[in-house]
Order: sequence, then structure tokens, then C-alpha cells
Amino acid sequence: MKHTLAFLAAALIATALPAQADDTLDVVAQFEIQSPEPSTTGYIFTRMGITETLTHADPQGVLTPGLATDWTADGDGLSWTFTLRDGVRFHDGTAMTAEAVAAALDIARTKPGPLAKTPITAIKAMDGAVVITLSDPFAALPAYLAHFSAQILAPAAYGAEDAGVTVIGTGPYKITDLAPPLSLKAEAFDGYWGPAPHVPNVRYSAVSRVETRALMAESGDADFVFGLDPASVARLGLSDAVTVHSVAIPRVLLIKVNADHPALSEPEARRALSLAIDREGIARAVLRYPEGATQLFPPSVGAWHNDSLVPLAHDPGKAKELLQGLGWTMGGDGILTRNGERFALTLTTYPDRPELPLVAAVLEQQFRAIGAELTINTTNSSEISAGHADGSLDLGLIARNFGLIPNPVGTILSDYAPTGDWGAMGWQNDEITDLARSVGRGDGGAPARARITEILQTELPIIPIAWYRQTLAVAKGVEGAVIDPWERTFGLPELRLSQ
Amino acid sequence: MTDAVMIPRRAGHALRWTGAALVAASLILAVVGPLAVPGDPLAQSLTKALSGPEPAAPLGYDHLGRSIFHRLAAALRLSPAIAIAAVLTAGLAGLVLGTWAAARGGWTDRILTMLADALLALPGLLLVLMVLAIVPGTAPGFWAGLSLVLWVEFFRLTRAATRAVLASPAVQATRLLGFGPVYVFRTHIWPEIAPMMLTAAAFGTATAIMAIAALGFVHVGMRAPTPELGLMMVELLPYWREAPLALLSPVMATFALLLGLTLLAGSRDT
Amino acid sequence: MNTLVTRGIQALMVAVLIGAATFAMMRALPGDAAYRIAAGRYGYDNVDTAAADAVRDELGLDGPALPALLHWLGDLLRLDFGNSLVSGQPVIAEIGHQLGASLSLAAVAVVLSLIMGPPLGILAGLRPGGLLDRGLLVVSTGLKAVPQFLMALILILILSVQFRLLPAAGYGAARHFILPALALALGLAAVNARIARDAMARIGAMPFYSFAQWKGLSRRQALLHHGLRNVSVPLLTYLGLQFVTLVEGVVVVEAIFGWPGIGHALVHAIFSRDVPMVQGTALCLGLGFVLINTAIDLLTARIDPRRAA
Amino acid sequence: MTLLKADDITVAQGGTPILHPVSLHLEPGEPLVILGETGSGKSLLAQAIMGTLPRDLAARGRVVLGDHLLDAARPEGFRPLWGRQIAVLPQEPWLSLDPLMRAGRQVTEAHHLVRGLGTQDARAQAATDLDRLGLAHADTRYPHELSGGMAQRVAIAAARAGGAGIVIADEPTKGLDAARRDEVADLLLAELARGGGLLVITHDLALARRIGGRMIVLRAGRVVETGPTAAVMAVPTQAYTRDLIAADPENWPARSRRPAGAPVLTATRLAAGRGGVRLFSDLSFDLSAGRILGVTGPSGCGKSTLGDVVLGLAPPAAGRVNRSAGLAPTAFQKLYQDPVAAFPRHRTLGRTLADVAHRHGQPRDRIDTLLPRLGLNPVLLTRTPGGVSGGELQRLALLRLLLVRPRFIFADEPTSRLDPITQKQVIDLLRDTAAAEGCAIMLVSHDPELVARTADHVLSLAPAKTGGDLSGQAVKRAGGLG
Repeated sequence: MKHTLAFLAAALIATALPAQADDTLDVVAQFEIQSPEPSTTGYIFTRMGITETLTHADPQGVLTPGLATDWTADGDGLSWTFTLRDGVRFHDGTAMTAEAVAAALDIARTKPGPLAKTPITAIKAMDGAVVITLSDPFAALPAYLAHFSAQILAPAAYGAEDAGVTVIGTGPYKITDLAPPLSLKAEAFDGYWGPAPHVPNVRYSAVSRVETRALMAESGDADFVFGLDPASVARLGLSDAVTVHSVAIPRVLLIKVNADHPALSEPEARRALSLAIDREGIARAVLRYPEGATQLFPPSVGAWHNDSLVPLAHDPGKAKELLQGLGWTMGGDGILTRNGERFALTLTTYPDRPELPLVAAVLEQQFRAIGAELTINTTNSSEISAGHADGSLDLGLIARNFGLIPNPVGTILSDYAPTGDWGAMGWQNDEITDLARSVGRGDGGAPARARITEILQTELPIIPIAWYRQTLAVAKGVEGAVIDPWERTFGLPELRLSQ
Repeated sequence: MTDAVMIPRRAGHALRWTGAALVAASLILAVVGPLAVPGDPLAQSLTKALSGPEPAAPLGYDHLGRSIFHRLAAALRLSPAIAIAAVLTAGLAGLVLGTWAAARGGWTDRILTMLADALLALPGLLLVLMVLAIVPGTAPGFWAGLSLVLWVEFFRLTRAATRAVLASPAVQATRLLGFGPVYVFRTHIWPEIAPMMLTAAAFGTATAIMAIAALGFVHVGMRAPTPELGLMMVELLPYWREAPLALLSPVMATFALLLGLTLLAGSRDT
Repeated sequence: MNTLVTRGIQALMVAVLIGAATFAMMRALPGDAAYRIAAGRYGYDNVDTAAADAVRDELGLDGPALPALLHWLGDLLRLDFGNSLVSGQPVIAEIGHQLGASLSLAAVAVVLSLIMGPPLGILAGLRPGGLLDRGLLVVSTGLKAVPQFLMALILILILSVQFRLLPAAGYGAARHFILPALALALGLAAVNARIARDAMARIGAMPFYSFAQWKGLSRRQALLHHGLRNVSVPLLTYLGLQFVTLVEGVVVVEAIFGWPGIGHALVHAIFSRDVPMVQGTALCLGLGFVLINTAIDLLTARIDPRRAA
Repeated sequence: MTLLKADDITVAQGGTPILHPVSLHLEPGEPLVILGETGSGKSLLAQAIMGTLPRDLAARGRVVLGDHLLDAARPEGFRPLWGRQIAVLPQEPWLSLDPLMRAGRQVTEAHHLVRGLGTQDARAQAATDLDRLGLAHADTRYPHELSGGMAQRVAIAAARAGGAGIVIADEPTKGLDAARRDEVADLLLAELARGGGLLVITHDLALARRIGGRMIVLRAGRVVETGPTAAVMAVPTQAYTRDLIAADPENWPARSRRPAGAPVLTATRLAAGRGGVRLFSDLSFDLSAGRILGVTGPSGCGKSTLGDVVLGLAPPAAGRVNRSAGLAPTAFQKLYQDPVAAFPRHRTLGRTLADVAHRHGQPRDRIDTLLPRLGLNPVLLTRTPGGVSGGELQRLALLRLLLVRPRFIFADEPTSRLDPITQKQVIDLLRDTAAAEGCAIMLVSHDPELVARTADHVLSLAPAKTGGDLSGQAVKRAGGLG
């Protein structure tokens, strides 16, 4: 009886130590694979190089040819023609025809996502090209088609009610095993139209806990770890087994302000709150970034970054003066009151991004220093848009991604012209709405952009805190890793395994 | 399960006394600590982030420059307070329902037992998670969830012991001598149950503290700024190489408190 | 035969309890379910009121509670668990996939704990109060005081980060089993050892054990022919009860090691208000408990005839 | 030639001797009986000879067994003899069989592992052994499905399977009723007739008389008297032995009839069953103050159920019990077989008695007056039930009843667990109580001798037959054997 137990143990241990396959690249990130449906999980497939869009974007945000070689708009900008690349095959071997592309875009348009907000009226397939007609001119259309929800799948990929059932894309990698929610395996697609990838097999696993991802990078279990928390960036930087990449991206850590709230309706009040924030301290101690945000748009957003703006400063004294000017007087418990109303607000944030609750805790102390009481409500991310819809939100600490569409105008239109779930709230400024629409149509130029950023900097419907940097830890044997600031691709085809 | 058989009395006592000493030590740290070294568990100083111990903060600072000593003291007040509150409610409910089920028998007993068995079949964490989803991250949420989980244990213990006692000749003789149910409870049932209650209570408190910490560790427990053992551990885990003491203090405090409670509960475990 | 009847009732009660609890939970939750599900589907970058409205129409989330509960119980009887609100996949498929991972982890953990725990416990129980017995008491009490997540944390820091022996997380190869299973098994082994030790000490003191030796059997023969079989009964019964602590451990350890198990899915389902998923998973865990305990009841009844009477 | 010779066997606990030097020898064909009350050290003597003393006791002395020379101080040396030279028949054999193994297999196992027979031969040999003991049908039964007597015979077969010559029987009649006692004696004598030696340790005088051979009487760890059993029992030389022999119910004087007082209760056409088995039916009797009704019969015949029915603790299947008018409900009390289980474990006896006195408005000093009457030392009141002897606790239970001035006491096997002398004291006390307090007593016992010499009327119940209708014998006059 006793011997059998010992034998069992030995057998178990023996099977547990096979060598790790070395021709597979292990990619780890926090995004969970919901289902083969492009509108919910498409961003993973584009990042892993399994599916592609008509247009791509280079690191500076300039659109480059993807499945469409070039695109032109006719005179009045109401109809765009995208000429398709020929000789492109889907993973199931079928050729990519204009009809397939039109059908894919039509399906994408009916589902929640950026395309639904564009003034598209019809998409028609011609021979070797696709024509899209608009209800009124929209210069950013090609940028919208670079969004992951506009990825092109084979007709066989869609099941009942156009729900995605299998992922049949055109990308350099073909899925061999899709196991939602946590893992996906793919191998190089020999029939790919572009240059063949160097790494034969890739495996994606979703690890939601940032500590675990950092440990996997450190212990060498993952070759390509995307999205690290500040502390691990510092720790992994020291270890020689891993190289850490960090690049500024068009995502901004900001406070969404409800201007309808009595305490926040005056711009001076919002400016006071902004002055209370020690952006350098937060950036260096909490986020481990070189410097905090001086305005809404980071330099990485190119044209929208306006150097002439007066940078946001940290001056608690001036903040108190501004608030006294608005009639707030210091109460017994160190909190300001005005005609019976205490200066008490709720800051809503979400734990999906690990740094948000940390910054919330810091903001609570820094606002208390100027007499504002903050209670932190860390909950589900949807509470921000729910709070916006029913007006119950006071302050929301969010990480707004301006790179959803390679051209930030899309996000500006949805956030500030005039308000948006993740943008301004209870704040009316007609001038900014007209300017944004003109830039959207393509006729507004640099002066319009400069005026928009100037309004945002003075009116402060949202209070920027820090510009995000995307972090990536790559194992020693992997070369050629480049972070895409627009978070559209992991750049797997360009990677090379040295060992 | 009978009590530890064959553990000589001396060793049994020695273990329980060490257990009591450990629990007392952590409670003293929790209550007297902040009086001896005044400080605010929430006050931050970003410049002092992760720096070593100094007189104002005997255990150094965490990643937001908050004194770990004071956060630990606050955590050692918060978790045990919720745990003890939950154990008291659960104990009371279990005791009353257990005795009632054993005394009444028949349908009352059958229904209560079925309910208890059904609850027993569900993992405690699931129940606590469900209650927490309704009252997210607040102490009453934990208290309600944990009470719902812990009462089953007390109910089963009380019911089994009371049924055995009520069937004994001693109770039959007492009833023949004309004594009422209150006297029967006071002389026969309570002396039999009391020692078990202490053991189950100590064990329940340990389980409750573990549950709160586990939920904190997977980010679904207490909310960010409030100091809580599990949350402190998970926050300080990434800074393991930069400030090992920072991570070690909550780990050691949790281990000491739980070891104390487990020793206090004696080696009886159902 | 009455074990089957009582376990059947328990299973029914578990189903009704889960149905009622999840419905009470879903109806009483703060925040709008449609928003939560939209966040679950589209992620924090793309969730907005339009997405939430689309979800609300698609799933018809409003509507009275009672008919929905009866509807669910009806489906349950037809073993149709419905589809997950977040991923749209049938719940049965989702659970099937996740259950495989969790069960294999739980099985390895149980086997490891049975290899480590009971043999030591029995040896200690043969000489109560001896050196091994006192040592086992200290070690098992110590291990019992370490919550599973802390055990996982310590194992990761030592075995995978410091000495790079084992993967810190991930799923797939057999190497990924060792750390999570060990984190679970140590706690279980500590308790198993105690149970085995107490049972062995109690049986060692029983008249039939000494009579077996007075008949002429050696200590080893007495242990093999009479000791082990008698110890197995309390041990098996306790294993059934341990299923719950095992599941709790799996929920926490999966979250830490990034395992695609049922525990991990359950935590997500609760916080993204995925009602069918929560019900399906909870039911699966509850009925799993009842199933395992029924099997153990039947097994112990075969070993110990007094129980069957 | 002598089978076994033990010289100056002594047993000490932490230095204090609890068994003073005893020497004995066992001759083939001649049984040796060691007689003594609980605590006399008789079991310790046997355990010292077998080498099975608990670890905290130290033994000294030499044991010669065939060509083996053994030192009692080192019990390990005795282990090879177990089963091969010495066969031990333990107390309460139904607890000494592995509950999870069938009876037959436990005998086969001894043949196979100890005697070294092949599995087939061992099974065959076991079958013949059991058949010889009349247990052919019990082969596949589990221990809990065997009666006390059957379990004992399986234990004997298992113990002898190893080929041991000497049989040591430790309290073989404990927990068995009187009817089984003679069967046990015949069983042991039959085993002796097959050769080897027999050593019997008991406090049961009737068993000793039937076994015969030589006898050693022990008291408080010292030998009081030795000699042939018949001679010692007929003409005991020592005072203690005389009391011991006198305590055997067979030697009790017949009871003179008491005048009947007022009727306390009448039972008409009573019938009751348990678990579908009809125990007794249409029993009618009445009980009057000062009289004792004896109820006897084999174990399981429903004696205790009858008492519970009369007390109203259990519902009768048919018939009625009418209590005489004007009697308080607490006038009907019960005395239990195991007094320890009838008292709250954690409270001192003094407090329990005080509660009862307080409850019934009895003056505090009534307890102090009753103590000497029942021969109890007041210091006992400060102890808990666990810290008092069986006899003392039964008398305290009686005291507790007297506090409520009972009119009827149902004594359920009150003395079956006591030693002969203590048993006699308790029975005498019961008789005096009936007379002094003028209350009726229903005495239940499996020992017909005891009931015949104590009760005014004797009611003997036949063994329960499954399903068969069973009419109770008419009430017999005292004096006739039950």
C-alpha cells in the first residue's frame, strides 16, 4: 500500500518537467478574449497580427496602406473610393473580394463602436474597390477604418445575426487554437500577402493580475509581457534577463469633471482643483514617469500638442485664494463650506488599470490639503458612463485613450463636441463644437486645433494629470520589439528569436 | 470528531497559551501601537515612498509614503473587528437555531438541516462575493457575508451536541424531577456546548480573517485607501525587491494572528 | 438507500438556493446591469451609454423578477443554462472549458495532499505524544494558519522568482501544475494529516486493535489488516467536506496564477453581472459537492456496514 | 508438568505498589480462578503475566512458560507468545472484533498469519473451528450483527487459532445476562478439555463456583486466601471471603412478606413493542406502597420498556396505567443502570442535590440527615459524578429521589454493574426505603436469583419472539425460582 503511493508521486513529478518548446513566442497581456466576435475582442486579433484593416497607421499617426492600397474622396467629400490590394487570401484559402470587404464593413457598422458614429450612408463593392458614401463630408473616415472594429473577416467568419463565430482574417498569423477567455495559439500563415513573419508560432495568454504578469516576465515564463505596473518597471529594469521598453502614447490620465455640480460649475473652482495636484510627485513616485502632464494632449499626439499653452502648475496657496474668491470658507473640520454646502465630492474610478486607485488615494490627500473632501469609489468602469448619463457623477478618474482612432479628432468630436461619456460633462461651449466639426470635415487647420486646446486649457472641463507611457518587457532572446503608440499591433511579424 | 486524543494535558495547555499570547500580542500592537507612536495610517508623503524605518514609522513607509506600522495597526483593528462581529452573530444564530432544531425535532429540524446542508455545499467565498456585490467593499458587506457562511458551522455543532445531551438519561432524570427546559439548558446543554463554542469561535475568526484577506488579495475585498491585510500584501508585492520589510510586516502579522487563533482553537477541526 | 434520498434533497435545495440567491443579488445590485455587461464586453475604452442601451435591448434585462426566476428554474430542469451575457457563448460550453482546468488542478492538489498528509498522520498516530506526533502538530498548525493566497505568494517568491525553478503563472504544460497544486495541497495536507493522526490514535486505543495483536499479529500486520481500513472511513468523510475549502482555494489560487479555471470565471461573472454564468458556475460547484459527498457516502457505507444500516 | 509459573508478580504506578507480590502456577486440565472486586488488582495480575500492562505501570517478577523464562519488567519479551502460547479472551469481546471485517475472516486471518497455514487451509480450519462452537451460520456476519455470546465464541476461536495452549479469560461474564453465564462456563471448560490451561479472572461468584479448580481471592492488591474453589466457597476461612460469598444472591435469606399499603398504581392489559417486535401483551398488575415487584427475563425481552411504559416515558401499544389520585407527578421516579450518565457531568453532586432540594422546598439539612442513612461520606458532595465509585453514586441517586418523597421507584438494573458486596448494600437500602418511605418499587434485573430473594411478586418475561403473540405469565408468588 505504502509503495504504490511513493510510485505515484514519482510518476507525477517525472511528467511535470518536459523542456519548453523554444520556437514559440509567449505573449502575455491583461486583455481577456471574450469570443470570436470582432466588435468585442477584435483588438486582440489585430494586435496579434491575425486580422487586418483597410488602413494602417505608423508610429507618428500617419495612415499607411493596409488591405487598401490607396483611397481618394470625390469633389464634395461625400463619397470615398478605397482600391483594394489584389492577391490577398483569407486564412481559409478563399480570395479577399470587394464583396467580402463591403459585407465585413457593413456588419461592423451595425455594432456598437466608432464606425456607428460616422455619417456613412452606404458601402458598395465595385471591381477591385469599395465605395463609401457619406451624408456630409468627414475627412477622418480613413482613420476610422483603421479602428480594430473595422477589421476584414471572411464571410464564413460570421454566424447567426452576424455574430463572429470563427476568426478568418488575412493577417500574417493564422489561429490554430482559440480557447476563450485566456489563451490563443497561432502559427505563421504561409499564404500571407506581405513579408513572412520570422517567428513560426505565437501563443497569447491573458493574465489579469499585473503582479503575476511582472513575475512571469521576471521568471522568464513569458517572452513578450505587455502592460506592467510602475513598480515592476523599476524592478525589471535592474534585471538583465529582460529589456523594458517604455514609450509615450496618446492616452491621458485625467479627471472628468461634472460642471453641473454646484461646487464645480465655475472655471476658477476647476482651476483651483487643478492647482492642488502635485503632478511631478504623482508622475515620479506613483507612475514612475519622467514628468507629469502640462496640458491635455501629449507630444506623441503630434499636431494637437500646443507648446504655446501656459503649463498647468502646482500651487496649493493660489488654489485656496481662488476658492476663497468664490465664497468658500474653511470649516471646523478643515473642509471648505459655502452657504451650508460642504466641499465634499466622490471620485469614481476603476481597478482594471492598477495605477488608477493609487492615484486616487494620492489625490484624496492633495485635495484635503486645500480643504476639499474626496471619497473614493473604486467600481466597474461602466459606472463612469452610467454616472454621465444620469448626472450622478461628481469626479471620474479615467485613462482616456486618444489613440483609438489614429487621428485624435475622432475622440475629440465624441468627447468635447459638445460633451461625451468619457469627455466633458455639463459644460456648454459652442465655439469648441464648431471648431471640432470643421477640423473633422477637413477644412479646419492648425489655428482651429490651437484654439481648441487653448479653450480646454483655460476652461478645464477635464483636468489632465499625466501622459501615459506604454510599457513592454521583452525576454533577452527576442529582438526587433517596437511599441506601437496607437496600441494597434504588438509588432509580432517584425520580431526575431535569436536562440 | 473527538477532541485531540492522546495529547497529554500539559502540551495541550502549552499550545493554547502560546496561541492566546500571539493573539494578545497582535491586539496590543493594534490598540496600543498607535498610542505609543502617534501617526495617521492614511497620511502620505510621496518623497518618503518605500524608505526604511524611522522613529515616526517603526516599520518604514509603503509605495505612497504611508507609515506601514500605523496601517498595519489599523488593519489589525479592522479585520479582527469584522471577523469577531461576524463570529458573534453567526455563533448566536447557530446556537439558537441549533438548540431549537434539536429540541423541536420533526419538520423544524428537517428544514433547518436541509438549509444548512445546502449552504454547506456552496463555497463560502462565493456567498461572501455575492453579498459583497450587493454592498461592495464595506465592512457591513463583509460582516453579512461572513455571518451567512459561519453560522452553518455553529448550527451543526450545537444541534449534534444538543441532540446527544437531550437523549441522555441525565436529562430524562432531571425532567422527571420536575425541572423546566431553562434549567435543563443551563445545567446540561450549556456546559457541554461552551468549550466547543470557544474552539469554533476561534476557528471561525481565523477563517473570517483569511477570507477578508483573500478577497483583498484578489482586489475584490476592501476598497483602496482603507488599510486591510490582504490588500496591503498585494500592494506591496511588486516592491518586494526594493523594500522587503514592507511586504514582510503584513505577511508576518497575518501569519502570527492566524497561528495564534489556530492554536487557541486547539487541534480540533471538523 | 436513504443516503441517496437525503443527498437528492440536498441537491434540490442547492439548486433552489442558488437560483434565489443569484436573482436576489442581481435585482438588488447597485448600478445598471446593462452598463456592467457592456463594460464586460467592450472593455473600459469602448464602453458608453450607446453600448449599454444596445445590450439592454438585446437582452431585455428589464422586466419583473418572478417570471424570470421561474423561467430559469424551468430551463434548469431542461438542463439549458442559457448563454453568458458577456461572451454570448452557451454557459455549458464556457463551464465545460473552465471546469476541465479547475478539476485537473483540484485533482492534482488532492493527490499531492493525500501523498503528503495521511501517511505522516498515521505514523504519528501510532505513537501518540511521540516526537513525530508533536512535530506534526506544530507543522500542521503552522501550515493551517497560512491562508492559501499567502502560501501561493511565498511559493512564487521562493521557487519561481528567486530560484527560477518553476513558472510563476500560466497554464498549459505540466510544469504549470506544480506551484498552484502545491499551494493548495499544503493546506489540505496539514488538515488531512491531523484527521488521519486523530483517527489512528483513536483506533490504536480501541480494544479490537490490541486483541488483533494478542491473536498473534505483528504491529505491521495489525496496521495493514485492521488499522488502515478503519482510518480510511473518517478520512474519506472529511475529504468530502474538504471539497468546499478546495474550491475556495482554487478560486483564489487561479486568480493569482492566471489559471483559466471556474473560480477565476466566477469572480469575473459576479462583477460583470453575468447572471447565467454565475448561476451555472455556482450550481456546478454546489452539485459537485453533493455528487462527491454522495459517492463518498456510498463508498464508506460499503467499507463500514454499520453506516449502511 | 506446570504449564505456567509466575513468581512474586508485583505492579507499581510511579513507585507506589498497587499489586503486592503474588505467585501462581497453572497445571494442565486444572482451571485457576482469580476472584476479587473492582480495584482489587486482579486484571493487573493477568496483564502482568501476559505482558499487556499499560505503559505507565511498572511490573516486576518472573514468569516461566514451558521453556521460556520471562521478566515481567520487560513486556516486549511476551509479544512472541501472544496467540502462539497464550490465548487471551478479552472483556466485552463484541468490542474486540474488528467492526469492519466479517467474523469468519477474523478467525481465518489468525490461522493464516499466525499459524502459517495457506489461505485455503486457513479458511477450512476456521470453518471447522466455528462449526465446533455452533457458529457455522455466523461466518459471513459482521461483529455488530452478532449477539454477546456469539461474539465471545468467535473471539475464542480467533484467540486459539494461533495454537495457544493457555487460555486467559478476563471477566468473561461482564455485560452478559445470567442465562448466558452458564454457557460461558461450559464453553471455557470445553476449551480446557481440549488440552492446555485455563486462567479465569472474575468477580462473578456463580461463574467461579461452576468453573471449580483452584481459586485465589484478591483484595486491594493482596492475596486474601487460596485453595480449591469448592472448599473456599463452602468454608471460607477469612472474614472478607465470607462476606464476599454471602453477597452472592443465592446465599441471601428469603424476603419476609410486607403488609401491603395503599395502592399506588394499577396497570391493565399492558402491551408494548419495539422496532416492530411485540415484547409483551395483556400484562395486568397493581403496585401498592411498601411492596416490591420484581421483573426478570433475558436481555432484550422488554423489561426496561415495561418500566418506561409504567412511568409514562414510553407509550404502550395497548392497555392503560392509572395512577392513584392525589399523587404529585414527581412522585414517580426512576433509578438508572449507569448512575454516572444520570447526573450532569460538569456540576458537583452537592450543587445538583441542593438544586433538587430547593426545587421541592426541602430544608437544606434534609440532605445532611439522609447522607449517614445511606452510608455516604459528606466529602463526596464536593466531587463531580466522575470522581465517585459506582456504588456510592447509585446511593447518591437514591438520595436524590428521596428528596422528592417518591411514591413509586422504577429501578432499572440498578446493581448489574456493581461488585457483589456493593450490590447487596444497594439492594438492602432499596428494601429499607420501600419500608421506611412507604413507596412501591419495581425492580428490574436479569438475575433471577436476586429478584426472587428481593421482590414480593416476580414477573418473568419470556425472550422476545419476532411477531409471535406472547402472553405474560401470571404473577407468581415470591420464593419460587423465576
